[in-house]
Amino acid sequence: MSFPLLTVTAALPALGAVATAAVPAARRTAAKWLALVVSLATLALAITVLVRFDPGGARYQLTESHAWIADFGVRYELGVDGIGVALVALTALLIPFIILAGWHDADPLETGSRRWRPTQGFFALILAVEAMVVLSFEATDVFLFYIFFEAMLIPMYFLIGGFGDRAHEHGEETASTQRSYAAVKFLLYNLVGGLIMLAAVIGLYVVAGNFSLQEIAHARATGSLHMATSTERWLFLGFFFAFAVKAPLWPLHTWLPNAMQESTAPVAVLITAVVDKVGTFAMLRFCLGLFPEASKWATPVILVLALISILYGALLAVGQRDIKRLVAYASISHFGFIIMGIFAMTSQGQSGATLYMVNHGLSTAALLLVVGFLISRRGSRLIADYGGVQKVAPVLAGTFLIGGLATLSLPGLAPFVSEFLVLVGTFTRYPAIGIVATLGIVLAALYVLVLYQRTMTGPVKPQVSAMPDLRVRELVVVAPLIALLIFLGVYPKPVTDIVNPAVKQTMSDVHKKDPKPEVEAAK
Amino acid sequence: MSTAAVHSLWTNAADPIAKIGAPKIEYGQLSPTLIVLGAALVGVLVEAFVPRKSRYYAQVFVSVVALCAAFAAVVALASDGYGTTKAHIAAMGAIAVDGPSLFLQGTILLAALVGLFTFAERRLDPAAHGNRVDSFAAQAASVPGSDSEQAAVKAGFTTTEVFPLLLFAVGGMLVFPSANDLLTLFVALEVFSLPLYLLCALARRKRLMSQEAAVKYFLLGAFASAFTLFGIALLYGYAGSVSYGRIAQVVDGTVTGIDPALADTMGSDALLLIGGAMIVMGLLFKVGAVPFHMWTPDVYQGAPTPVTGFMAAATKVAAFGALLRLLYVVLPGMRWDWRPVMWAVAIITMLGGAIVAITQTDIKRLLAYSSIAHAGFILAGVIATSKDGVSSVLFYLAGYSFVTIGAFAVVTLVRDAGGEATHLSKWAGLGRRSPLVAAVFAVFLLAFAGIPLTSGFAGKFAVFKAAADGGAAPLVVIGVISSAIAAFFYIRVIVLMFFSEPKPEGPTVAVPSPLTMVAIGVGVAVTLVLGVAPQYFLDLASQAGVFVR
Amino acid sequence: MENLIALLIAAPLLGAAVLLVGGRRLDAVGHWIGTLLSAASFVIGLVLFAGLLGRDAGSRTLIQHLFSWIPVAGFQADVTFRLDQLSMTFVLLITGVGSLIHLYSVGYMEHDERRRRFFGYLNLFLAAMLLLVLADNYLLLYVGWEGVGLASYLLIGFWQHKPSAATAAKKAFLVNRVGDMGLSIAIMLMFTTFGSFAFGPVFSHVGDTSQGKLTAIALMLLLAACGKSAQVPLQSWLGDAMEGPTPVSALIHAATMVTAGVYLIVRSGAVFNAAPDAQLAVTVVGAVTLLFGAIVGCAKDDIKKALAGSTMSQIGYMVLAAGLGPIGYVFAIMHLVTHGFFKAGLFLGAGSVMHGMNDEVDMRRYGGLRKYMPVTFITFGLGYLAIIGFPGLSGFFSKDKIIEAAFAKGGTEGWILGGAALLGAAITAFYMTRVMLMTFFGEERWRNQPTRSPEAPSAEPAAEHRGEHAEPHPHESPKVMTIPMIVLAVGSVFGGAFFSIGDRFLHWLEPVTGHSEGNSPVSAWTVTGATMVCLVVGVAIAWAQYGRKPVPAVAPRGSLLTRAARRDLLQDDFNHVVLVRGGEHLTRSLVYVDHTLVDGVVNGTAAGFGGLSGRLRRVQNGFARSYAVSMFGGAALLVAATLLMRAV
Amino acid sequence: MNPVNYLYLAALLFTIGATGVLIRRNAIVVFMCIELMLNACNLAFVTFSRMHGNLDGQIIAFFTMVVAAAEVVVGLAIIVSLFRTRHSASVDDASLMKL
Repeated sequence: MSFPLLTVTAALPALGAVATAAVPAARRTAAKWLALVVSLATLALAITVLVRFDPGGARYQLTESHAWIADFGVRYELGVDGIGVALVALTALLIPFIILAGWHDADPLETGSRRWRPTQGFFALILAVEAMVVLSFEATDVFLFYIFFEAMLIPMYFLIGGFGDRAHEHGEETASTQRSYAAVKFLLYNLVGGLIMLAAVIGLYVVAGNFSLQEIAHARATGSLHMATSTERWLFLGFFFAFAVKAPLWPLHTWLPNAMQESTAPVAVLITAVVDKVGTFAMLRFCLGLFPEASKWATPVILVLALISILYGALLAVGQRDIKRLVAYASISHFGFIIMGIFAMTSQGQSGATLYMVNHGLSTAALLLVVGFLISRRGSRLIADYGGVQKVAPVLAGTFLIGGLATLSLPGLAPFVSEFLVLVGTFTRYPAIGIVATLGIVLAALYVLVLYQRTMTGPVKPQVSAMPDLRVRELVVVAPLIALLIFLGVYPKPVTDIVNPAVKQTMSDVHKKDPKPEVEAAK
Repeated sequence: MSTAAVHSLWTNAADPIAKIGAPKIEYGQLSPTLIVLGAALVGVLVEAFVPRKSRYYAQVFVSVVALCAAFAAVVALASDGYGTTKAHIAAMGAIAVDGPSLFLQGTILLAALVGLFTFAERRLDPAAHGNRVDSFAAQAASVPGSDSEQAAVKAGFTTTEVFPLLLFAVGGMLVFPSANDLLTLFVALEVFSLPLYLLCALARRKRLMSQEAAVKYFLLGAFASAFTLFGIALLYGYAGSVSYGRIAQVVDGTVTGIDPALADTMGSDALLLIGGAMIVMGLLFKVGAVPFHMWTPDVYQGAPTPVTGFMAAATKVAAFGALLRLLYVVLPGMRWDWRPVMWAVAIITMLGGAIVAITQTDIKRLLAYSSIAHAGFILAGVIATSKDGVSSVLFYLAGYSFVTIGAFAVVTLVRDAGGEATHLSKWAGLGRRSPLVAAVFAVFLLAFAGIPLTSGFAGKFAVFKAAADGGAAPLVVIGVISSAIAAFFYIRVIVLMFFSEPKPEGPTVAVPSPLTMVAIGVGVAVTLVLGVAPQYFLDLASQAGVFVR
Repeated sequence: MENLIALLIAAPLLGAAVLLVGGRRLDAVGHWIGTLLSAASFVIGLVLFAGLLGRDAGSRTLIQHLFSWIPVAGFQADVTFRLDQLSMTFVLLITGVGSLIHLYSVGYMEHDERRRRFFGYLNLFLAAMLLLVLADNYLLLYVGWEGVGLASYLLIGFWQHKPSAATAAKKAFLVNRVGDMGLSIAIMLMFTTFGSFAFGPVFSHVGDTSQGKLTAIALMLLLAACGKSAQVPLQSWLGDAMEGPTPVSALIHAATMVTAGVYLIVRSGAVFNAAPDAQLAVTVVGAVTLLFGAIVGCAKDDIKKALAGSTMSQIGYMVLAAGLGPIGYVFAIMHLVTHGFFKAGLFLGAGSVMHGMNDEVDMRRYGGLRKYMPVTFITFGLGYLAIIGFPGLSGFFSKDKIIEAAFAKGGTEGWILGGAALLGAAITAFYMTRVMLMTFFGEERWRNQPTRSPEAPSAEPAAEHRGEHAEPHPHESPKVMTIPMIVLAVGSVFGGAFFSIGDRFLHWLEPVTGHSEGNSPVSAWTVTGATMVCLVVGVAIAWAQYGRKPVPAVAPRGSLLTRAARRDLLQDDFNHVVLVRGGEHLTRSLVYVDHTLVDGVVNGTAAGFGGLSGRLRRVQNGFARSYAVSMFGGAALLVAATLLMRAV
Repeated sequence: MNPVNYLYLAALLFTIGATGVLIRRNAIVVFMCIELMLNACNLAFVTFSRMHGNLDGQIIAFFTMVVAAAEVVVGLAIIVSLFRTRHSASVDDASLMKL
């Protein structure tokens, strides 16, 4: 039993959360720095995981396995494949930026009681979320995964409901009610999904007798575990529902716009860029891994839903008046792409989807965090309240534009690679769907450029005339993200090399082969 | 029936007494019950002879010692293997000493101990005339608001009788799940019910509501026990005996108990079915299952909060224990008759409790309805009719009882001028004013909601797993749905505490004595331990999962 | 020597990076850095050109493999450059004209405080355009394709504080995106058909697949070309693109980027050759556009818009030629190059005029400028002669060849296409003469203009900076601006002759594009003669309208066609009504649906449970006896149910 | 006489008692009805014991009486205290807590 690297990677932020929460009320800055340092240390650990991971090696690596709840057939089993590694790295990478970007978001306006410590709570909660997300990426035991899949809702819930944008158009009272509405909506939506999944989890136990991903997969492969078709389909639906809510897939998406609109930009990033990825990741690992046949059975419907999400999200993004809502709907559109790639059942599609999860994390983070800086300056989320920002804050506008271009997946930036892979992967199997999905490209351009035009260009609005440009802290947040976006757009090979073997495995899980091209030209 | 036969009856009875041997009682194995009941009697003597000043301390001391000793006895018995290998029926077939009974007795004793701490809390109410007061009426007999009450308060009277009453109730509860014949069952039922009726009436504040609760609880309880008794009569008529084993044999058909004369007048099984149903109804009343639940909200709200907590926890444990034994030992033969019915009851209990709770505005009533919903979940496990079912229910009860006591203990802390501020609107912004208390309560609520990493989740999973294994998949689905509904109102409270602005004239949070702190602390500890590392307790429960017949 | 290819792109890319990241401290020297780097790229281009000439015609293809870009199972996209005669031609055109226009912009943008960024964008454009023409597979080409789109977006909207500019930029990008959709679908089709989208494999396996597939691919490529090259029906953005600074119009929207579509078609010749239906579509698009653009050009009073129309029409010629297949490829490219010279020259001339006229763009406020800005006049005039195809000048050779080729297509198609091309020539002569006359001849209509009329807003805000709204003082532009104009004028005079004499250009490109002499029903001389006739007619009509009579300072209402043409033949109105309005309605209704239906179901469920709860709550009426009733009923039910269970 | 008739009588008494609980307002009367139900049970016990020819039922009857007595003690205590506060023993007046 070697050094439990994966456990430590998750345990560190968890402990950090406790420590941060314990910092005395007066020492706000100390808490911030503590959280930042912890997140950076976690990043270091994640990078070690990345380095220690050998793409050519076994499917799950750095595995740990301990008895936990024998009665439920539950083991504490961790392990990462290429996909898991990539997402763990993404999570660990984004958290420091999120913390840094939210540096002042939780400074108490006036403190009601001396024991009320919002700042400490804010950063502690972020770290707690990180720990749970990382664990859910690492868990190779369905039950273990489920536990963190559900548990992460609670800290997220407090982050959404407890901390909103500073200035709000209708005053703090309505703001807090809207916030708690959004938070409750988020929690109930996901809780319902999770509980339905719980039923499926129990069902899985009744059928399989244990929760170990590998054991079940192996048992199914060897035929020692046989699932009736109907059973498998029901269980699949139970799992998929939860993931589709988390992802979110049309028509289960309506919690996302509220949640992102009401929460501060860093938290919004946490939602879309990190937490929601668990949903798509789980589709890839659990839906396809545990219920290959059912997955194939459901593919047509899911693809159509994904297609709807793509176009629907994009069109609604065009129609939004609130910047954050706009980004939320854009994300819905992007998640449509990811899910489409996963269920296209081609290596291009799935590699693309995995890549997409990473890239979308980066691009959304870049865009949303800049949006956050913008909102914190003007104190409004309404597009109409801006105009001509480009003139007064060119750097802010520039970074905003790059984030936007990444969102519309401009070639040369990371998202393009993944989006095109998804499209190609889908097209090879389902040409019609692939072609309709490309409409998303145009719509994306539409909502991004309209947003940019309305906020950044045109005559300078008096309210923004005094707007300061990006500060050093904010540059430190945005610059690396942009650099990464460009780098991964030009040279995604490092990621694809890690992802490809895992995708190969998944493809073999579902017994699918890529459709052969009409004429074997390349070879 | 011929006169000769009748005469023979007389002559039988007239036989020389010598034949009847002295009953053989295994005192050692009954020690937990005997200790507690004995201590209760001591408590009565204390009331009689110890000077008022020191009564409180004497009573608390006696009760704590008794409960600890009883628990120690339980542990000793369990470690002697009475829970597993040496499990058998003691006291001439009246009491079963086996896994479930020991496990439940242990749970009840611990819950009672924790509950006792909340009984003994004397720091929450502002001291009246310089002497500290607990949450019980200064003098139950005096009319609320009358001069005599004033005088009693001035004199610093306190109703220290609550401690013996608690002990009597505990004694009854200890017998209830281990009763092995219907008579013992009935007596135990009354023994723990009557003290609870009284305790409900003893609130220091809001005495009208307290008395009303007591009346309702008493009348309905007596009504229910009348049904139980009639059911017992019918079963006796069916089997010619009230001993579980004997009835079971008759049900299985290994022995023919029923009088042929009876058989042809009323179909033999009619007695069995009607009687069984009536007894079950009595037990369902105690666990608060729909449609026998209606006393729960009123009584929970009216009773003194410490009593509510104890009642909600211990009564449920005892009643479900008895229900399990009845269904698993006496009536397994007629499983196919009662299972569908229990399905229906479980379903409406889960859904009813969850749905009605949504619109509650009083925290105690809210918790009452949530306890109803939980009764539904536990019933799902009961229905499994498997060893897993038993152990999962045992585990669930253990986890649930401590969460409940803890939650009600927190309720006692939030007070304003009129005593406890139980109206939800008063809890707004509690998280701002005293984050710690709010956080603790949030933990309890999350456990109720069954969020992973809390005991609530482990218990719910165990129960549903057993149910699904027992082929009750639809029940699981409905259970899942209703817990989703239930989540809604738990979340509502959390929102209220953390996300809404505190009201200026909001309640204050009293700083309790170590007693309540222990009660709450134990609650939190159990919640988290059973949530994160439940294996040990699951093993315990599954070892204890076998009834002796 | 291959390794130099990357440098071609690297140089301007570096420039862009430095200028955009560098920040204010580079403001002083930024423009020179930009110019220098683009010039460097040009020099490298020359070196490579020399290298290619050094080889024999068969082996003039250099491949540089840089690194594997997207390696995924069964999907290989590499960063590989291909330098052959075709791309070489473009490299020289792009870097050459590009450098000249950099130089010109130094003077033109002198007074703009964001000049550094302007040059950054220009360099970015060069890099992207070079990537486009050097890419060895369609995906990489796609990167360049969108890259130039981005650059053009940034440059059209360079004066972002002007809503019109911002809108124009957005429009350009969006319309192009529609085209890009076509390109990406084409690539996907190639991938599914050939398992690759690199030039080599695709072209070599064209034979192995069905014609239907190929037609689909070709049509998708055509869609892309239409977007980028402003061909009907995706031409609408080009006119508005004139919101950008004039050098941008010259470089991007005349000389290089807009011709990318032609490049794409010629490059994919192998595919098109195998898909005659697609080729027909191409020729039709070309013919329609060349007339469309010409007509629009006739009606515009804004000098840049007039030139934009002409650009559209000239590219129409190229596309038409490209659609003709091997007969036309070479001439398409040749016309592309010569057009690059004279159209860039014309735009720079126009820019110089505006520079001298306080950025006035309305030709009706020009007149008699020839004596105030002689250099501009001469260079512009030469460009004019070239474009109308005055014998001996470059336009003459390239356009004439295209018209011949059109006839050579043979059959009715040949006659129709040829006729359209001839008609186009006539109209070209007309509107260019019109521009010439209105600008440099006639009386000086810019005198005693009280204030500029509101409906003709200044194209360039620099005017506001200089704050001269009163009477302008026309003056010649500085050297830094005139020199590029002169160079381009030289090119537009001799370019055509240089290429055509001894079919130099033909032989240079043939290895790549292939060539075949069509069998023209009419002899080359007849065609030339006809072209001359059209030319004379066009010029004559223009002279009759604008040379003899004085030009009214305010545009007359004009015929229906004129008015339609002024509005780009109502194309924008169509877009507005159908796409914009429709889209707005769609989104608005969707927002409503999302809120009421999708979200409504959820909130409705919650509310439903709430209501149910409220109703059930009333059962708990506080009366002990009613509780007893429920217990009694419950017991009865319990008993009944149990008995029932046994009964059934 | 066939002892089964006693069972019918017991059932009848039980039902009468139950009905009384449902329809009477006065707490004392309600309580009396409950006692009636208990006695119905006793009758049933005795009858059955007679039929089965064993004494268990008769013994249980004694137990029942004792329990009933205990119930009386507790019950009356509660009802009386309620009466003293409200000056009415009507169970319907005691409906502060509802919904």
